[in-house]
Amino acid sequence: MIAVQTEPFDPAALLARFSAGRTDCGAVVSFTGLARAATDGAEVSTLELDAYPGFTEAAIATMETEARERFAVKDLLIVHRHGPIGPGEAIVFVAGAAEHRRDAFEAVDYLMDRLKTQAPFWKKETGPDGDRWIEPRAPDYADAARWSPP
Amino acid sequence: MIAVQTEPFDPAALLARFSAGRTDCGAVVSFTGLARAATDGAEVSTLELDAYPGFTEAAIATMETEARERFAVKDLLIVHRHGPIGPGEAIVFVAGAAEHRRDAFEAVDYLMDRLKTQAPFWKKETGPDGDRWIEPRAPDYADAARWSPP
Amino acid sequence: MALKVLLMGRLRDVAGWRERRLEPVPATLSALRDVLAREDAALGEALLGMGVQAAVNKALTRGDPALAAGDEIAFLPPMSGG
Amino acid sequence: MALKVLLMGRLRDVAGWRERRLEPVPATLSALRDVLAREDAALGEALLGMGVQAAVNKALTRGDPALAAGDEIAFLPPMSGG
Repeated sequence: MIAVQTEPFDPAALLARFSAGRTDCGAVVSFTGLARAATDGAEVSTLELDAYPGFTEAAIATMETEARERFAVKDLLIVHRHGPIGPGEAIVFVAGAAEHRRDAFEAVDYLMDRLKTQAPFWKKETGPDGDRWIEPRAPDYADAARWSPP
Repeated sequence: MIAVQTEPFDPAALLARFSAGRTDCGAVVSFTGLARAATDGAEVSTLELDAYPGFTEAAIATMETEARERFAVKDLLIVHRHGPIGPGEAIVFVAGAAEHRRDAFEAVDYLMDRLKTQAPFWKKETGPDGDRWIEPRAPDYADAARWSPP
Repeated sequence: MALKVLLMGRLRDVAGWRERRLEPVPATLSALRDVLAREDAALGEALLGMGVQAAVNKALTRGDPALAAGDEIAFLPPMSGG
Repeated sequence: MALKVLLMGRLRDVAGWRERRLEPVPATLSALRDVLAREDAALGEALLGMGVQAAVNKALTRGDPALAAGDEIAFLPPMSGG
């Protein structure tokens, strides 16, 4: 399941709902991406993400489908926020449930690499030193290149 | 922080507490290990873990220290249950917080590999077909061997 | 019917707009880029910048597709979620 | 003072006990194994099984350490958490 929304969300509540009643899965892995109060020493008061409605959801749905084909997961959840986000708030939550832990770890790791480099969002940090647009870092591209092409 | 306990715990509540107020970390990864209702097709009614009080906590504390030395994490949490555990209940919860996601992923992945092959617990599954002791599987040893010696 | 043109991310700051209707409809994507560049050289340069992609009707495009009235064209700088 | 001997995991099922005090105190770990094996051949064999380790006073041990009154010896089959 995927959700792209401007409303804040609670990663713990998402994990509780995602894990509830799973007696067929030994492993649940979750990733929570939080907005930081500073990047490379520069204070950040707000992070603002733009999405491209329709296009963004479709791209993330494709990533989820490809992750399900690639890894033996029973279930996946991706929740991604856009709009203005304050420091300490959750930007993204990805969870994977699998019978064995390696599939759960790899599916979540893979989805985060894809999201970081290919999810249609554009991020601007606003702080006392002005605005700056954030694009993927070199390690993000290197991480994404670890996975073979689909 | 580590806890070894017989009391059930709520992974979502642990994640909420672990993530609260983090404005210095972009990434929180969690792993929840759940008791399955069946292993290799054989029904499991109860999983029972024995610990060796004192020895078990010390071994897990060493693993946590080594993970902190190995990865750039801001914080780690390991909660491990022992005693009888019913299907769908959480056995272990590991969380890692880091500035960048790779460190958080690797620290939690590493700790799970260590816990699966080296944490002083002994596991017995009880089901309609009798009892069986569970020891690490070949993939568990292979996973643990991915990490260089300390 | 006009063309709908969308700018995302830093292209919005460069151009000072996010969305506009354009008439007459340029024949191709490269012709559209030329029209925009003639009006605003800085935007024209930004549209050719590293990693900027285009989507026609919400599908990423390569090459130089023909455009038609009613199409929605979006210019997308490097994407980054998470 | 006696020796305290603990069995973990499947060794408990083999022996039918989890903990006992042993007197007189065998001089070494291998002497302790011999004493236990003379009483219970199945346990003796299990103690030499693949991956069974011993801890003296809650520290893993290798080789054949000397034992003293008051020591706590635990025999540990392959461990598995998580």
